Amino acid sequence: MTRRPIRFYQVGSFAVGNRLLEDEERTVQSDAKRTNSIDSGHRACQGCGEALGARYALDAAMRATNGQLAVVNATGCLEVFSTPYPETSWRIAWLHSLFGNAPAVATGVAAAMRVKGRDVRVIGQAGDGGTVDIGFGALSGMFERNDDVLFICYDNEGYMNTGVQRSAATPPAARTATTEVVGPHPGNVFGQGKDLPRIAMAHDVSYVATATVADLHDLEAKVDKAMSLHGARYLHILVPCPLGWGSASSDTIHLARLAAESGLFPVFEAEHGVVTSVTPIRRRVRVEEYLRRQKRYAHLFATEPATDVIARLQAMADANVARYHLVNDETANSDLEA
Amino acid sequence: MDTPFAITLPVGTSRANHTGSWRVERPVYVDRLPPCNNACPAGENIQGWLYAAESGDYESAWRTLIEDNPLPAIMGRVCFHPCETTCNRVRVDEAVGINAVERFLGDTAIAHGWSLPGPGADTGTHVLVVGSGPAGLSATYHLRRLGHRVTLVDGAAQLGGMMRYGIPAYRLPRAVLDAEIARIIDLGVEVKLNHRVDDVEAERVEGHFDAVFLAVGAQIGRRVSVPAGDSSRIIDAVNFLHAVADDDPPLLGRRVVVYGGGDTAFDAARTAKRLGATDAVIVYRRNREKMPASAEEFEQALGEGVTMRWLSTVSSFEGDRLMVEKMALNADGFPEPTGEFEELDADALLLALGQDTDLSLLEGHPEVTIDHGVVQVAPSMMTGLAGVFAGGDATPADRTATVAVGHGKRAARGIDDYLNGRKTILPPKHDLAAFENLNTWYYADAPRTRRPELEKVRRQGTFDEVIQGLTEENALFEARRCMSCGNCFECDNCFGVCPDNAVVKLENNRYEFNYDFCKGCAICVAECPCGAIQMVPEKI
Amino acid sequence: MFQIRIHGRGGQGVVTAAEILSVAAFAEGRHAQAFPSFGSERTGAPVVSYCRLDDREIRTREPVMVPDAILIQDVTLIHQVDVFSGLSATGFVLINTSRPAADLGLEDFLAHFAGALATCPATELALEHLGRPLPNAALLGGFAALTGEVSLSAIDAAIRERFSGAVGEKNSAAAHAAFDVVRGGVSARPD
Amino acid sequence: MLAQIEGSKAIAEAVARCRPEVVCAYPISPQTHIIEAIGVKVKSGELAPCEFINVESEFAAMSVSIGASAAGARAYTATASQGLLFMLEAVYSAAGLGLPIVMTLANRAIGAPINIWNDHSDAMAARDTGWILLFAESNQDAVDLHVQAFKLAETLSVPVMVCMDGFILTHAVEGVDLPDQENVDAFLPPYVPRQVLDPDQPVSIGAMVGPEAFEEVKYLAHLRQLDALALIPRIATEFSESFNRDAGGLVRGYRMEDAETVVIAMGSVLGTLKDAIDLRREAREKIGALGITTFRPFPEAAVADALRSATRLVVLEKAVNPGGRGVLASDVALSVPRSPLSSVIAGLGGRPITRASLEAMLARAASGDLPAVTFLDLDEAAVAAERARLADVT
Repeated sequence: MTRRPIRFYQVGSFAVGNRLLEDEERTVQSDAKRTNSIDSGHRACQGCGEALGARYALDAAMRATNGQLAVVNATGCLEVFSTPYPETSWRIAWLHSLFGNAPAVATGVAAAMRVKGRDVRVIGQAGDGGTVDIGFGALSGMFERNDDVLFICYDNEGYMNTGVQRSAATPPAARTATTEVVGPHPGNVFGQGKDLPRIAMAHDVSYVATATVADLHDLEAKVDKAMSLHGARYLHILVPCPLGWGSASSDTIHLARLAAESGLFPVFEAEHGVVTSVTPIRRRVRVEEYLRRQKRYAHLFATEPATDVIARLQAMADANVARYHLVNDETANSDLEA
Repeated sequence: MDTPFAITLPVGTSRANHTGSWRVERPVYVDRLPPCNNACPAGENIQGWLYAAESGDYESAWRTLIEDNPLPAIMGRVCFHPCETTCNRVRVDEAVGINAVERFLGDTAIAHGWSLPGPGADTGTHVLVVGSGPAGLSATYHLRRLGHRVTLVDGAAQLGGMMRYGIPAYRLPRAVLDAEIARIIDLGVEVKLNHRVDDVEAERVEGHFDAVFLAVGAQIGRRVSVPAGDSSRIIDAVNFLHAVADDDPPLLGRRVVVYGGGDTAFDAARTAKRLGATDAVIVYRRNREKMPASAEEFEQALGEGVTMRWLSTVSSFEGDRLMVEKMALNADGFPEPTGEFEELDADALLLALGQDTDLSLLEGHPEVTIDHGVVQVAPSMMTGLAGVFAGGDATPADRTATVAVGHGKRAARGIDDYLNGRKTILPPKHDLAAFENLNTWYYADAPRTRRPELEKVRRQGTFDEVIQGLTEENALFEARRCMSCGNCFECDNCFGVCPDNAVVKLENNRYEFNYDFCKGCAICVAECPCGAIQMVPEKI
Repeated sequence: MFQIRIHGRGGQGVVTAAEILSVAAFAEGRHAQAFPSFGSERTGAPVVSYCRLDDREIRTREPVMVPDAILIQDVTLIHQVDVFSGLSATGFVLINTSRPAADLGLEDFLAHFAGALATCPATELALEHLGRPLPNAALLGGFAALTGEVSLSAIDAAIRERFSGAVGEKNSAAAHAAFDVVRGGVSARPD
Repeated sequence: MLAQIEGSKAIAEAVARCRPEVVCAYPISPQTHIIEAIGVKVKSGELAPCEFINVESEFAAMSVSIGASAAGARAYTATASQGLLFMLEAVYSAAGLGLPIVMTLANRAIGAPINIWNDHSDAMAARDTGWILLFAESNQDAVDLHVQAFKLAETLSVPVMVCMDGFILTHAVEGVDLPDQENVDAFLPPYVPRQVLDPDQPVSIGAMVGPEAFEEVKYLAHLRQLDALALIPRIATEFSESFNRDAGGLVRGYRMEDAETVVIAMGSVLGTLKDAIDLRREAREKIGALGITTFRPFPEAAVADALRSATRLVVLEKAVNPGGRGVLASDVALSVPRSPLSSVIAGLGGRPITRASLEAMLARAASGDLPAVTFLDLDEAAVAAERARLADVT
């Protein structure tokens, strides 16, 4: 694990900062002089997880690169809400071209910087649609060539920009505008999904990690780690979307936490295709606790709860727990027996 | 740079877009009342001094503490710490060891010779404080800080009241007691010992006192009639402890029975053990759940070999034969006689059935209301007699040293108001920082530091202090277990989690909202570990 | 303008032959244009390439419809493809074969043909000099001998430009050998 | 330096002398020889500092070029046909972002039915992208246009596509005067981007522009294209002065002096056409040709001026607007609305355009016998059979 353990201090390990921590023990976000890569005045919804995730990741990358960073953004919510003419929220060198080409554009930027002899690091970023669907070919190409780009997927599990439609990252049973709550199998189908972190690992790139906006120290450590390496790297950040998930705006971080703590979203990192560490579940919860807070799953908890569907989702979480060894006997504070 | 129209934009320009207009509710920073502070009879700002201690600045911590309570080394030993009972951390793992940190601060202050803040500017008024127990000492301290002259009188030979004469030295070493008392006296207090006040009004007039604070305590052991033979030794536990404190312990024999279930009963039993009793049996008429003694005392006493005889009353004591009757709790939880009797061997019977107050000094003042043996007081602690205030065990409240300290502070403020012709208005309390206000996810898992206990063997025959203090490392750790309920402790979460960067981090490590951009998502509220942010509706 | 069409099979260097021929002519100060017939054919399939030589700028881009010379790199094609299509009656034909022209079953064609036809065992020469059955360079030597449109030395230089080192050397040797064979054995030629 | 060289290799040489910094491509016939040749140059270090990136699609090729150009590098790529269509979204993006990328389009037909041979359908798909589209008549022309293209693109911050006929030019070996490095360096200064992705001077490139400014953005792009119409001839002149030969410009006439019939065409067919015209001139027909070098922006004024005394117009082109006429024919018709105009569609999918066919067509034109729309050298029997089959069905 790249994350530096913090000697016990109240909330030192989990909160953004703390007055008593040394600077290097604090997150970048606790720094009053952080970049604010994406600044105030953006037009994201209240409680937007993506705006948060982007600032978390990019501010950390800005620190890791001493500000020598260029970012390429795919089309999507993040792009639309951040740069409506005549205002941009970005405070960093930022380029947007298209929905499906951010990895390739990032490759081009990296190549140009190399040619120009500039030690400027490059991040490509997209939502899940721009990553796992329309940008997948370009991303796979970038991985395969081992271009010197960190690609970040801000995964909110659907096409939220266009009104909440299904993407290949939409979880089973979730309601979207194209997987409506109608018919014998309401919500999204149970498929294999497109597990991009594992697909990235199959490309044998130097670094693949997952993170959530609920664990800032973990997220920043992963950005740091990623920026310490060269070649193609991939960071997949879960960013809850109050609009698309039908959740309270205040619940964004909480839901990200529950996604991880339920096992539905495994948090881990891998180098050259091998998982090198996992962030263990601290207080395991049943998937219901996560699902119930989101209207996209409301149909599972109607008068007749869909216990079979919930059980399948729990099985997915359990499978993740088993695959990544997410439950450490010493840390697990499971209420699953209850 | 030559940038094309509209397609390329200069950075950070979105700050012109004031998204705060989207908001229907706004977050505001609040200070909620932590349950520890709320529960502290002395009104200590516990969260406040733990906050200072967390940084290792023990002097600041101590100075915050003594704003309310000048006796932290004593309280750190004898307080029954209701703060810990209500501590929100109980629901996470275990309560913060507030009492232990308090003692650490008190001891550290003594070790470093830190003095109390000097007296306030002389007001020219003079207050008589009767009784030098915790209430009297507390009042003296606070009155001096307010600039009032104080004459402190006590009927005993030494200052300290029940702290000296009721609490055994193994719980409260005399050096600690003396040090904290001396610090108060050093503020400039006229002390009269062995001075019993028989008539408060006469004393006031004679001494030209502008006000009086009565902190006479409850020093009279409550008696019951136990049929007993002439040779049977029946002693009030209060007197017994007083005598021990005067280094003149009575002979009790080897088998001692203590009658009662309060802390005094346990103090007496444990003291008897230390004086050489082989058997120390506590006879109590109800059961464990109903017993008022503190859990700590109970556990420690059992650890030292004190035994219990539950649901029993003493019915007679003849020679060395003590007869007890078995009791049974009725439906209301009250003990009722069963008619079954047992005999115990006993060389002495110590009665610890409660204490009464000697209020004879108030006789002749019908305006003073005395009810159930205690004097009734207003919120300012003033009795019915103008200028005469009362507190501590002599007034209706739990009879603990901490309550007394709190009374002393309140009375000092009441006296100050009185002397300045002000009406006493108690400050409004903040909303309680309930557990539900917290986001305890953020607190690192950390079990409470155990206070080391002396080996049980060593306790048997000595009055060495049973509970040892915390090392600095442990004290710091313990302080840092505080969740700072309801009060910002500068964790930067709000600053970090705002998707709109609408939280400004100020130079002093505090924060303010930039309502130009706050959209009112309330993530800061949800993710504030300590519940120090609240959403309030925007005025429409 | 002198137009050449080269017939062969994919993999035999048909396009390269046209290119080398154009380079040779170019070196002699002429305008030259070489281009393949663009197909999706793979190795072994019949393919065609073209070359034009002129003393003035060559502007036309049409395929060579009326060739002045035809080079046939693979004799098996003569009965599969209309290799003689559009050939000037007084043009040139050079066929890669070790057999005499009379044995090729071209009686019908020869009946109306007043030009010059030569055969040349280019594959054998290539095997001999190069060790590989690639007849194109050798045939170009034969072309120089047959038509006189380019000199053998220009062909030689173009071959060496195209193939460096030993490969160029050996191809050049094959071209020289073919040149000698053809000059000695042109089977039919007017005047 | 005069060289007998394959067109693709000549382009590679020319592009190399333009000192590209990032070259990215995905192979597609008939563009492959170009990028192969440049690939060798980059890999050998001859072009250092230069990156050659093999990508997984044309969409990525243009996207990499976008990133590289936006980050301040001189970017080059090449494609053809389906490749252009696959990258088309990015082609628009490059133009919209004002990135001076230069791309070679080795013109090829668009399927279905799939066809790898030459025509101009692919370029027509890019005609409204906001790119400048230049058409090469010969490999010499193609080489010279590439050198001018970089200068044009970087002066205007507009991408430029140099169209050259697939196979016919790309695979033709002919004599080309390759520009010397020294001359190119003098002609084409290093690329100084007007906007650049630079952490030291951060900007947001590629904003979302709504109704309040989108039309202005597009109008400005329109004006930029008009600027190009003025700049292209100036650059062509400058080029002639530097390299002592003519290339580029908007349009080029051939034997237009007294021409009554003028054939308007683009690309390599002009060569064959000129031969045909020479023959018709020998037959005393007053006939000339107008070659369109700059197809986008379409030089309406220059075309109108060149055609002012012509009485019969024939637009010969390798693309069709099905149900209408040729694409170029439409543009020409708009430039000279009062002239009678015949649209001749020829050479689709690699069908050879022979001098003989052109001569026959010109003869018909001269006699006023050419229909409004003609498909040259049709297999009438095949068409008739299929029409008959359709008639049965309908």
